Amino acid sequence: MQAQNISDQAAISFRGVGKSFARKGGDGAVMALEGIDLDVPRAAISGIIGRSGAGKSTLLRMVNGLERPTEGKVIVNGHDVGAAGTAELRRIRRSVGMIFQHFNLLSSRTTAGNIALPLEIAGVPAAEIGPRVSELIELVGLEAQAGRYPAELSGGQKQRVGIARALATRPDVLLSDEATSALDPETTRQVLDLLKRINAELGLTILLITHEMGVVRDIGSHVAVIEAGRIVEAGETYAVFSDPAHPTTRSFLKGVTGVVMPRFLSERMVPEHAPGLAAVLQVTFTGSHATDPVLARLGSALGLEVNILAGAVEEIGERPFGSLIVSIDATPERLAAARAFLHDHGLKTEVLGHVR
Amino acid sequence: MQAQNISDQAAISFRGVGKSFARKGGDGAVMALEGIDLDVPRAAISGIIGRSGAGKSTLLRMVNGLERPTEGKVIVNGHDVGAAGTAELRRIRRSVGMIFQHFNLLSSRTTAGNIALPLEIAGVPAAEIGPRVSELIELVGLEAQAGRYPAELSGGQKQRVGIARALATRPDVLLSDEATSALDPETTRQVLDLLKRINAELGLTILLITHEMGVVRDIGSHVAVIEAGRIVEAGETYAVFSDPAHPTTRSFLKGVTGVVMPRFLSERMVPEHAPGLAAVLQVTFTGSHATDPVLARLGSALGLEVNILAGAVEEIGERPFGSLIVSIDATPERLAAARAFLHDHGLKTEVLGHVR
Amino acid sequence: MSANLINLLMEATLQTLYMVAISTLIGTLVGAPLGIFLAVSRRGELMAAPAANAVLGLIVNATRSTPFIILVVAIIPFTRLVTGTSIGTNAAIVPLTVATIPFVARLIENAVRDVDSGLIEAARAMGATPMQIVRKVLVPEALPGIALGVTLTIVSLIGYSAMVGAVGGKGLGDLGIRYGYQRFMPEVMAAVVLILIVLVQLVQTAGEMLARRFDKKAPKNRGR
Amino acid sequence: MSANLINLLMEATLQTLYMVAISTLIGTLVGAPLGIFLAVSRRGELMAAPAANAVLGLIVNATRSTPFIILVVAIIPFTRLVTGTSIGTNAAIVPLTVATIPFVARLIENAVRDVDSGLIEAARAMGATPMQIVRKVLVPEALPGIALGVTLTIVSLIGYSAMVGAVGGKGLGDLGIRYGYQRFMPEVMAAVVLILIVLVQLVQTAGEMLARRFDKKAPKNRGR
Amino acid sequence: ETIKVGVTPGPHAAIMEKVAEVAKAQGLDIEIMEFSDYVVPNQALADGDLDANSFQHQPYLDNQVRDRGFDLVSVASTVNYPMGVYSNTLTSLDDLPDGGSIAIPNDPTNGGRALLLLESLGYIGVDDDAGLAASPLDVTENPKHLEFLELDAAQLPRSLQDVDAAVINTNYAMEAGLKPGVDSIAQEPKDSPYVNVIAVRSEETHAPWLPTLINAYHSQAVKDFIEEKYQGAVVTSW
Ligand SMILES: Nc1ncnc2c1ncn2[C@@H]1O[C@H](COP(=O)(O)OP(=O)(O)OP(=O)(O)O)[C@@H](O)[C@H]1O
Ligand SMILES: Nc1ncnc2c1ncn2[C@@H]1O[C@H](COP(=O)(O)OP(=O)(O)OP(=O)(O)O)[C@@H](O)[C@H]1O
Ligand SMILES: [Mg+2]
Ligand SMILES: [Mg+2]
Repeated sequence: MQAQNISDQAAISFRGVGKSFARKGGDGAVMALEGIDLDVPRAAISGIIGRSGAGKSTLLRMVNGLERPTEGKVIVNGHDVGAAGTAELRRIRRSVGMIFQHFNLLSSRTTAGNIALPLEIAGVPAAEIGPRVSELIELVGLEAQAGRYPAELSGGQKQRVGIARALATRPDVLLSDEATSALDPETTRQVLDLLKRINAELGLTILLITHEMGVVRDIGSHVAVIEAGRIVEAGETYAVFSDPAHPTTRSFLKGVTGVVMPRFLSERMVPEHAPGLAAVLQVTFTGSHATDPVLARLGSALGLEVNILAGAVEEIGERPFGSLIVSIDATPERLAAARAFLHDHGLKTEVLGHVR
Repeated sequence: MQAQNISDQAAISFRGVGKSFARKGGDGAVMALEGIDLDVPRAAISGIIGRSGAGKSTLLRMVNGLERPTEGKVIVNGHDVGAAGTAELRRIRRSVGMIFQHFNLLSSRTTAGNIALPLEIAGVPAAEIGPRVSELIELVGLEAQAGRYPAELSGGQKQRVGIARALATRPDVLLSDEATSALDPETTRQVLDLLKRINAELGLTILLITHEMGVVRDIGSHVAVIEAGRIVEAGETYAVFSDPAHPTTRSFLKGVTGVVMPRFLSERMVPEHAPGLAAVLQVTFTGSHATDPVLARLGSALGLEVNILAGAVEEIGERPFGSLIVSIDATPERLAAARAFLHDHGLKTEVLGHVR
Repeated sequence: MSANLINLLMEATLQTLYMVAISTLIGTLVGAPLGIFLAVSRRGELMAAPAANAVLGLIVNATRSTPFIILVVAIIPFTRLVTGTSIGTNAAIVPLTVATIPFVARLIENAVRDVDSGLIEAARAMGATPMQIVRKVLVPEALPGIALGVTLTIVSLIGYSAMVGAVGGKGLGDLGIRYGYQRFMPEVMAAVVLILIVLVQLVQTAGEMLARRFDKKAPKNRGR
Repeated sequence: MSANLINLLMEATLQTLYMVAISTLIGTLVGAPLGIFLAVSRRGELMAAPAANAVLGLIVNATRSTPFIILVVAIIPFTRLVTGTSIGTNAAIVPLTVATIPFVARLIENAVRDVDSGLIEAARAMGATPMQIVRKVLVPEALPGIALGVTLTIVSLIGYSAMVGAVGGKGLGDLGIRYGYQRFMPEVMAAVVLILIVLVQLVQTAGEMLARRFDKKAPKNRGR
Repeated sequence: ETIKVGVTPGPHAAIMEKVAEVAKAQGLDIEIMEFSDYVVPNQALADGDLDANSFQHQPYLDNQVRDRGFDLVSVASTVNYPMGVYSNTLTSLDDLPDGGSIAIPNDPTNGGRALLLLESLGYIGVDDDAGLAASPLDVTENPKHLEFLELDAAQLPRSLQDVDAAVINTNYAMEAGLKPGVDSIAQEPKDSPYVNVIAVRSEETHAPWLPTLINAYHSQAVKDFIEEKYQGAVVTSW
């Protein structure tokens, strides 16, 4: 997801893209994006994360030309979106599905009617629309709501209509602006599984904005972090999430990857060692080490009691990543030996403090 | 959060509440809620969770009479909302702040103007409105956007305006319908901390709908789970989350409390023991046990190697709760001894399968 | 009231209905596309064509501001071309229709401009052509507003059609003016006004019912 | 064209401006609250009063469907009460205004009905009184629509004011009819129509600018 | 002194403008109010909003006084606009086909008069009770099954193409470029009863300004103006 030469590999490329919004009254423009260079790999799922107002939606909306860059260019499947003529732009757009942050459903059409819209627009024969719509409705679990108007749907139901609509024409590229924010965890998981499946089976390129780091962790192979209109970090999700470089990324990942320091612990912790105090260590292990019984062996090898205070072993981009907070009741010397033992086995350790 | 006699403890009580929506065409009503009995404790933070379309928003909207129950009654601070005259209803509403799922900001007012609206409505003197609005804008970090209209704000910025607006008149009760769904993790945390602080300092009763189980876990003392219009589980968050009774709750909590079975593990696991296979156990420990070094002691006590494969120790409603997946390479007899040892120390175990 | 007068009233009612029906029909058939075009051809809109928009806007405004009788005279050649004559009920329909078109157009323009930008955006994102957006988004979404606009037009036309007396257009309003008012037959005047009110009330009720039927937006209770 | 005629045209223009300005002003001052009331007093709305709504609706429709000259005569006593006379430009303003009120009312009613239910809901949740909702939510949010409605009204009034000739109201339209039409002076007719078009165009441009100014909803580009 | 005089658009207004010029020289200011309506000027006069009006003929005034109870009287006769029958296709009314169409004025001062003219020419019969207020409804005999089209008086010349014949006030015919006596195929007799009058409230018959107004109207200057402008289409009564 780093900027590189425009290659077949990138479904979408941003080159020096900037966007400023002229204020209506004319009192100063808002600089929403600046100097964006980004390649979104083909047939992969890439996430965009960032603080509220960072410029994520603006970036996404440039891919299908809903917003025009004030600087630079956006290339989708080899076509420069900004330079495309109207007919070409339409062709590009028909290959790009979009799920909107605010749904944008036609109030005058039912669930089924809304899902049929992109098919009608693409000129799909009427006879094929019906079955395809039924299929999509089933996919998002809205069978009972097929004949209802948006005003009669709950927030999550509307969002699912938006998802079905975006997938209706089997696009090459799917843009998703917080597509699961209004969904419960179970429905979210179903939708993510669905996206993952389509991605795997049909090679769909997905670019999604989300505030749920768990979503990126679970299905995103690549991720870009935007901060105040600039990309501050981008790359494979595993690399970014297991070793986040930017403070924003780190802050976002708190409690999602890695572990949160439990309050009962942080309140009792003191910085200096003293007799009777146990050291609190953060132990992180990546890759295959995650499954090794190293920590348990430490007990038998050095005769130390290792107490797991908090921890999480999880998958990032389908690779295991673990982080534990443990306490070891030992003299400084034995502690050093223990850390050396762990390092030898590929685990990173960091002393966070000491508790009684 | 169980139904009880209406007491001073409950800020909001639902008694036998049902709601059906007449369809416009007249073709059958939608039963959105049925037989709801629920007490929302005063000065506490209570969460409502449930699948998309379960009836959460409808339930919340009954508290301030935006939706009228078709059966039963809703009592807020001792007043029957349905039976209240218009003047009394207005009085009730002025003591109840609400954050809407779809923001509902006036397009004709700036950020500052939108936040000022409830103050104007409550008849706050003009001289006091200005400072209060500035204070609220700072609280939600929108200083730079104070003079912008909603159309010029990002999704999360709009949501923050909604939050500030709901808090403007310092209400007794705050209703929040997915108030943080459009916010990044960091802003979410800030908002939650803010709510928690107001709850603690001013005794604000908060009833919030959320799809993020982490939010309930972190700040909700009570929780109710709605499924298809009925409450299927309710009580203290710690009790519900540490031992969820209903499948929906369990499904929601996957990956939030407790631990997800990593794929690398589930793929290799077989149900039956065989020579050379280690047993995979789920070990859960609650309360003070969470911090005991029991597991580590197991190694030294029984000479067994315990390998932590995945795990999470976290706080639910500020009390520690742990769940680990470990493998123990032992004969069935020694495994039984190990489980007995752990049970004696207050930990629950469950054999999930066996791996090589 | 003599049987003769009752006959006259019935005849006039039919003439009014006839004139209003045809004018509304043709006026809407021409005015609706015109209104939609005015809405979507402004600068920055779907089919931006500021020059055409300005010219059409000018024509619309010119037609709307010209006193009816002057309009009648100005288009006599056209009227004759269409109906073969410049006088009588049929001929009266021509200037009535010409006056209706810009009125309907402006009302429909306003209704179409009210459609949420987000929906246009969604359709654009699907690669819809401007015509598709008009047909599948703007018109269906503006339908309640269009229904109310057409209702307003019909009600206006019923009052306006009194002016066709100048070219022998007849109808209720003309009857009321010439017999009830000028020849001082208060009972005719009263009868005419009564029938007009009933007609207008029927149209208004029907129009609002239709608008409500089309409006799927807010089944929610807005009261209390 | 003689200097005399130019004088006449200038005078007539001023008269039209005067009549239209006053009628619009008073018509809007009365019509706006009426329209708002019509919008919020329907069944299920903010200040539900279906009976009052029906009665006012009937009066509005009755006024709108009654031919202008009959209206003029019917309200002569009232006109005299207000202006002390029943003829002349000042007196003409009274029936013009009476005809304007229901027109403005219906347009403003439609604009107010278009306001998003969610906003009313938000205000209700704050414990707003119906009057507060009207003042702080409905009116500001409907302002762009109201501006367009008033524009439509002014343009209609400019054309409509030609009919005040019946009571010696004068003004441009009347001048056009009296000289251009009755005295067969096509150049007067042309001059009048020209001035009318310029006036209407000015009003339309100003009205749309205002509407755009009030509209904070969609600064986004809706094109392409 | 200023008085307000009501007229209808067209020759009545044009003549009164000339009268005003003359009267001004005699110290009387006349403010002319034009009404595109035939009821309001009487109503306004009766109500005291006008001091005099000059737009109607005697029979119409009588009608109005009878119907509406106005306390108005005529104080001077003014001009007569004889009516003529015009046609683009016919040279004589005798050629009117069965079911032929005839356009007549739709205003109350001229509509009945046109029918009475046709009656006097022997083509139709009109109910005697209707008198001047006769409308096509009052036609009792119509052997040729003529169709009557009631149009605005000024519209009549413009409609000649669309009817077999039209009964048109001479002034409108002239202004539209028709030549009365040459183009007309029938005309009202010169001694028709439809001479127009100046009307005032009856208590004002001795108003000091009235003689000035009448004198101004009956002045030679006005007569010259009328003859020059209307070439005999408007007949003066003095
Ligand atoms: N006006 C209405 N007419 C008909 N059905 C409605 C209406 N409003 C809501 N419903 C239905 O009632 C049910 C409950 O809706 P509600 O909005 O309370 O769900 P929710 O739990 O908030 O869901 P979400 O998490 O998706 O927002 C849904 O099935 C919805 O479709
Ligand atoms: N039309 C506009 N006029 C002015 N400023 C705008 C406009 N649209 C967006 N902005 C500003 O541009 C910045 C980026 O907006 P954008 O919607 O891309 O944010 P975002 O990253 O999607 O945020 P969120 O997570 O809150 O949705 C914000 O600061 C926003 O206020
Ligand atoms: Mg966004
Ligand atoms: Mg909801």
